[in-house]
Amino acid sequence: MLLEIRGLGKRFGGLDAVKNVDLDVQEGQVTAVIGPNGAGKSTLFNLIHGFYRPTSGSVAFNGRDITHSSPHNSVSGGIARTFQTTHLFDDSTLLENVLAGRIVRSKSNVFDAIFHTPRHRRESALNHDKALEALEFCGVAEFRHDLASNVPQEVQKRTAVAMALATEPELMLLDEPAGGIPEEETTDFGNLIRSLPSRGVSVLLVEHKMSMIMDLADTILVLDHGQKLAIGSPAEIQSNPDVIRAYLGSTKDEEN
Amino acid sequence: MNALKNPRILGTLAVLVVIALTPLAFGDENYIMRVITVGLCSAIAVYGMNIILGFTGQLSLAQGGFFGIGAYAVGLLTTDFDWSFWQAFLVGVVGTSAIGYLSGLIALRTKDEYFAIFTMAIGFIIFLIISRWESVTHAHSGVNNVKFPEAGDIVDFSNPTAMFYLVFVILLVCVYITYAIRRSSVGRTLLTIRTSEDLADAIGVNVGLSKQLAFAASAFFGGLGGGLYASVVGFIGPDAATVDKTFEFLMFILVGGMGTVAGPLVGTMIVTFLFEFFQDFQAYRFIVLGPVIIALVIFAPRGIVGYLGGFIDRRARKRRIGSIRTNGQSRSDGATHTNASTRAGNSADTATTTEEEK
Amino acid sequence: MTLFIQQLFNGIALGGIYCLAAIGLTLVFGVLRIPNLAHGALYMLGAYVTYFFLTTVGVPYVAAIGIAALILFVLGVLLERLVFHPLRNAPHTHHMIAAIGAMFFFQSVAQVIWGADFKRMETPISGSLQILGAEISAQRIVIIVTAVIVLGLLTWFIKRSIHGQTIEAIEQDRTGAALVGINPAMVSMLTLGLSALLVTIAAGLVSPINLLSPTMGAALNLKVFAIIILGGLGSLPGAIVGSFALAIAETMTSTYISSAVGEAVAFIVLVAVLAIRPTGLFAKAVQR
Amino acid sequence: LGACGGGGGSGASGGDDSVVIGYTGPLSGGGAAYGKNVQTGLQMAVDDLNEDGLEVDGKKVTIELKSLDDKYAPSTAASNAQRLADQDEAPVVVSPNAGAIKAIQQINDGRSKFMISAYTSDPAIMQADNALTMMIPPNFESYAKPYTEQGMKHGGKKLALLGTESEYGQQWTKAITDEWKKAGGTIGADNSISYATVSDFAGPVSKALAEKPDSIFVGGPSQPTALIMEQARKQGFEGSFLVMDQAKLDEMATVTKIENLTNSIGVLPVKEYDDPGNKDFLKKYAEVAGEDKVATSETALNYQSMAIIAKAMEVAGTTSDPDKIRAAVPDALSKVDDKYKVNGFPTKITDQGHLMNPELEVTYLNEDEKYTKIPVEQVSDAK
Amino acid sequence: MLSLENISVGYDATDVLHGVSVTARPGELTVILGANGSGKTTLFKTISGLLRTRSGSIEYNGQTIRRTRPSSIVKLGIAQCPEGRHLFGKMSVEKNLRLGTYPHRNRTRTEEILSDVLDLFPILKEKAAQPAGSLSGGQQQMVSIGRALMSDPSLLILDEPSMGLAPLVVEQVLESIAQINRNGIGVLLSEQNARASLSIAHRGYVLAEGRVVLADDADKLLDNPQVQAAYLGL
Ligand SMILES: Nc1ncnc2c1ncn2[C@@H]1O[C@H](COP(=O)(O)OP(=O)(O)OP(=O)(O)O)[C@@H](O)[C@H]1O
Ligand SMILES: Nc1ncnc2c1ncn2[C@@H]1O[C@H](COP(=O)(O)OP(=O)(O)OP(=O)(O)O)[C@@H](O)[C@H]1O
Ligand SMILES: [Mg+2]
Ligand SMILES: [Mg+2]
Repeated sequence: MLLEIRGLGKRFGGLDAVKNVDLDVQEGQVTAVIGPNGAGKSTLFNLIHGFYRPTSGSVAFNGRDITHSSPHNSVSGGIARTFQTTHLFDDSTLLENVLAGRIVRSKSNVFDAIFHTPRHRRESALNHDKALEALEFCGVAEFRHDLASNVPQEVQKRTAVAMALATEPELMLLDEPAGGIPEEETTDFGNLIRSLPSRGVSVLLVEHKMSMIMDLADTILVLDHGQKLAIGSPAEIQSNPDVIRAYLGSTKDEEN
Repeated sequence: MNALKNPRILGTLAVLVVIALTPLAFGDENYIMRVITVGLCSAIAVYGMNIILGFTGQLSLAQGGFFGIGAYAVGLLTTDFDWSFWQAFLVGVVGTSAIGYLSGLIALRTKDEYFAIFTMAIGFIIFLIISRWESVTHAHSGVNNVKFPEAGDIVDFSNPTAMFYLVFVILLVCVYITYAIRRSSVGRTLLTIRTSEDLADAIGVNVGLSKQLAFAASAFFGGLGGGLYASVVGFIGPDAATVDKTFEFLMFILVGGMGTVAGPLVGTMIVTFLFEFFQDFQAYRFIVLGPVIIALVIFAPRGIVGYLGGFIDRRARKRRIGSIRTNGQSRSDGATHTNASTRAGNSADTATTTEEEK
Repeated sequence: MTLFIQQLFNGIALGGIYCLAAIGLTLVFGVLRIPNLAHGALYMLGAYVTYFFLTTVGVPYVAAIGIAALILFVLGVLLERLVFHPLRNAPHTHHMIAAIGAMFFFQSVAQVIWGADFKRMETPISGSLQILGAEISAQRIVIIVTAVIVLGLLTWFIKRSIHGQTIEAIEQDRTGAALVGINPAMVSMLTLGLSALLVTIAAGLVSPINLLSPTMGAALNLKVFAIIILGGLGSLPGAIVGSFALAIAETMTSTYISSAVGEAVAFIVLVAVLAIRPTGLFAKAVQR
Repeated sequence: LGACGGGGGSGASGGDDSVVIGYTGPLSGGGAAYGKNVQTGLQMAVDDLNEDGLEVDGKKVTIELKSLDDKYAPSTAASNAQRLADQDEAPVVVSPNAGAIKAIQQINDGRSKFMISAYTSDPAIMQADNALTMMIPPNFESYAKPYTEQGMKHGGKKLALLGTESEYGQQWTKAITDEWKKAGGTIGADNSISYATVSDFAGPVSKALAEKPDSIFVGGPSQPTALIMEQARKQGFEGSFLVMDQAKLDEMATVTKIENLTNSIGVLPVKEYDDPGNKDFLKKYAEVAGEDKVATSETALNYQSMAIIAKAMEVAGTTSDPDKIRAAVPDALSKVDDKYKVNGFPTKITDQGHLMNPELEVTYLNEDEKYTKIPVEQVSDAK
Repeated sequence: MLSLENISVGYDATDVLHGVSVTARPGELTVILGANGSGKTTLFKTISGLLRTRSGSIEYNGQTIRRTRPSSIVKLGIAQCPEGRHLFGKMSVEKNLRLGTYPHRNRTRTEEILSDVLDLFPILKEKAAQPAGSLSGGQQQMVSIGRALMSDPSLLILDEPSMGLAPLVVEQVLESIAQINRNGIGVLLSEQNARASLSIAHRGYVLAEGRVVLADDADKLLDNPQVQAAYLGL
């Protein structure tokens, strides 16, 4: 078991943003979290990654308890994440952005930099290669010299993934990676995510685009008011009356 | 070494060479040598500010205080305790860094303006201690006859030119360190923090620790500059630690160009001589100087070096974009969508400077 | 005991002054997102202009303060237009330096016009009254009362009237504000004007109990910044609480410990508070 | 670097016919008023001297006063002095604050040489035994004894300390404390406050009065000192005031009613001196500074000392050699024209370089607002 | 009646819109389709006066607003729910909504519209007192739409209002937009979901790389093979 969440909960003032959630994320799978707005999906991510401190419950990664570890520890531990609203370093090029993702894997320190040690040189080279590889994998290598603020939104979304990829994670948390990408373009994007497990990167995903979720996810967790509403395969979820009532509604566009 | 092809590095080197040669021209002009040497001392402290402000984007206003600590450490230890300059200098610098690190522990819990004003408070408290703790610091009576660095009979540092070169060499080291940090992963770490702490956090940067170290480093430079300053001027009073001093530094760094390698030095020299020049207006000089300062930040917001640097970049990017276009990427034209949340403030004008607010 | 009462009232009066100064500053910070380091200089000018109308022109005290407040309002508006508006997209560092430039400028101007030496401002309000055995001068009572009234009006304006809320709106999102029909440029000018007006009232009230000099603003400046940070930037209640807390702390420490500590106490308190609450006393949480 | 060339370019280059006397002092910021008073005295003297015409070994010499602002910051003062000496070849630089003078003493007797005309009553600058320093005002420590005697005579044995927190104020507080104790008096807590930054004196005063003192030591700049005394009287203090020499009773009378200032010991107002040149000086001062402004010793003493410097150059027969000029001061003293004697003119100079006026006096301002003079025997500057 | 006559707009050096002409007839629902980066947001920012045109003219009800301030444009009745929401993060949801009424400040109207908005997004009732910034992404989107409505506009501009909303809510939102439009308010909409938006629209424009490549009645566009290929995945 890659990630084990047990009885996780977070209160904001009077409100249970997340309440008593259990979830197992299998190695090499794409697990999706869906649910109405305000169901607690982003909060759940923030809890796993250590941005928020849980008010109850526990999170274990590779059997190691990480309930209270801080974000940067989670990353070095092998959990990467992207944000709901695309976050990039706007005034740096895409390459610089992804290079930033390498920081966590860099061993060399100030003194290496000052004395320009072999280790430092070796590492810089390595980082550069890895970053480029990540960009290529996400299919945006040709934009590497453009400023993040000047590339199309889809490219930005892909770069965000590349940046997460550069940290060499075992698990990637994607919060609405395809938000703001038109339905018809999501298929390409889906393929990108689909291909992550083959790279040894399991995925935990929040998304509202059903068409995409349904042909991506192996397992789907449905949250509502911070609590588990249902969990199961896409087929089960699609046919689950509670889910339809609370979330899907009468989905007309099955055919695409 | 293709570094020499990089106009940035070339420019920096040019500036350094010019300054290195000043003694040939003004060696016997005690006044000019004094102004320059004192300027170099400030420049060292300003490089410290450049690390915390220019790289991590945290505006630290304690620098004047750290400068003062360095100065007083050397001043008091070489006089009241009769240590050698070098011992005092070492202790002073290490001490300043330590104090910097400790105050950073609290200061860095705060962000943005809170951090700025908070550090300003720290600086002011340091000043109050120095100017009120009569029994130790001699308060306003100041410290007299601070020792020159000892060097057996190899060099005589009471000679302004010798002192100048000592300070200059130490400054060179600072410049190099800045340069090394900037182009290393360390520098990248700091720059990510500057653009977005959340994001830096998300990609595994230990934001707290990095800022902590950057802050300590800036204090270190502050102590370095202060210690040398004490020896250069021979007498120090509390005016070496005022908040005004911090703002002087800030002015230097802005006029020179934040986050650049040559900026602090250029800015310091230009503003220092601007001030000396306007001395002839006595009390009324600020009627002129005030508006001049305002004009500078309005019309040269990225500082002199920053401006030149931007110029270079733009030319470079034009070339690249051209090449991308030609390799038939229909999508790569112009640029797309910037996510509004990071672009708060009226996006009507895209003249936003690279030194970001947040 | 009477000493304590005495100092308590002195503290409250001082708090009133800080308050009038701090509120303007915190508003300006909120709207323009800039720490206006020239605030102390505005305070100084406010005092001198009041002095000018009171002694040189010879209009009555209250009128003098009123006229001065209006003049400083205009000056504030100009300051925004000429200095801060052009910098609206620059980082704070730039504003700080620009503000310092303005401060230097104002100080020299004052010195050129009114000379460098201290000036005394006489007030018609004389006499004093006995409260619990303590001797409280009428001037201080006036300060306290005025401060309370002005604060009341202001708080109502900001919190209740929609026009006041525009200030808060802009503090939080300029584009958003523009899209609901608020004109940020206008509000910015008016806010800086307002801050200058308030600080002038403060100066006009306090001048009679001490002296005018071109540098009188410097001491106030740092303290007021400590106050608004302490309270939480852009927070009215924060500024108010902070002002009185620090003022009383100041008078009390300098009475019962030493005046050196009294001078430092504002900053010591600040450090202590921020160490525990890094965003000041009154700040709201927002999701990342 | 061009800028600095320009900075230096101005001012005479030490030609035969004209000599620059340098002045660095606080001309802006907190100390500006003080700095300006000194500057006025110097300028008045320079004008008069040029009018009389000065002759140095056969050549007519006009004096030019060059002033630079140091905002009371020692390091700035030092570089200003350095600049005046190098760029303008000033043989003498005047500085009116102890810190600055100490900083300048680091540089005036080595690679570059110039004489410091030091306007401070802090003897520490004499202990630096810097051969080229001339100290103008009397050593403040001399005041402690007469102050104590008078204070006790008109007040009582319990003294409250309410001086300014400046360096100088602190030294005074210390001196007075020692002397007062020596005379068997008791001292309350040290309530020194920084006269510049405290925004409301009522607090500190009521704190001091809470100790029920018979006498209070006050003093800093005249105007705030006046306010403090006014406060004290308002709060019902009847005892005597010991007013530090930085504050001038007659200047204080311009911001508060004189009855608030009575029963106090202080330095003698300029107008109370009966030196030959005194009256004309006051007349001229009124023309320069305006009727309502009171002439203070900062102005008067520097007026005198400038005349001494000029005469010394004349006697030494050089405008460029500081050592000679300094050496010539003793005989110069006796040769200075009476019109320049306005405020207890010194008749000798100690070996360390302190100008001495044998019959130094302080004053007691009594209930009917009259000044009575009290002779002072002066202490030595040695530690 | 809003009409843009071949306007060109850009950032820095590069133009983003090249001679775009669009008209939104009063009371009609006009939809702007286009891939990412095609210029929809830029177009809307320009209408609201957040960006200045390099050339071309913009008129609203016969009055030229090309150089008018955003604040004044809102007062003319053009409200926008922008991309990226731009809420007042620290203010309560209710205050956010009430500030929406700044242009008219009419008490009775305010209460009417407010209750309408709260019916539209019931969740906001619970959140009324919470700082807007603490809401979930989708909830914030709702507040933003609500705030735009509060100004009682005659033309409502919505930039990808369904972004980040749950499918159920997307349906509701589109439905309610249609409703708003039926109540006589003109709507200018940019949407990812071409099918759904076209089905409620009167007219549609297709933007590509800053140019209008198609402009027609909504139903015609639905049958248009190009559109079907590009946007309806048929
Ligand atoms: N910092 C906070 N303070 C107070 N309440 C919060 C905070 N963060 C989230 N909440 C509340 O917790 C609930 C869950 O928020 P969350 O962002 O996790 O929803 P979500 O599932 O991501 O919704 P969406 O799909 O719209 O992004 C919401 O009701 C929100 O109002
Ligand atoms: N602030 C900006 N600075 C520079 N270029 C910008 C800026 N904002 C947008 N652009 C450019 O303008 C073009 C159009 O962007 P715009 O956001 O209008 O497209 P859009 O149709 O709204 O895309 P999306 O569907 O992603 O919202 C893009 O190429 C983008 O690179
Ligand atoms: Mg979310
Ligand atoms: Mg858009």
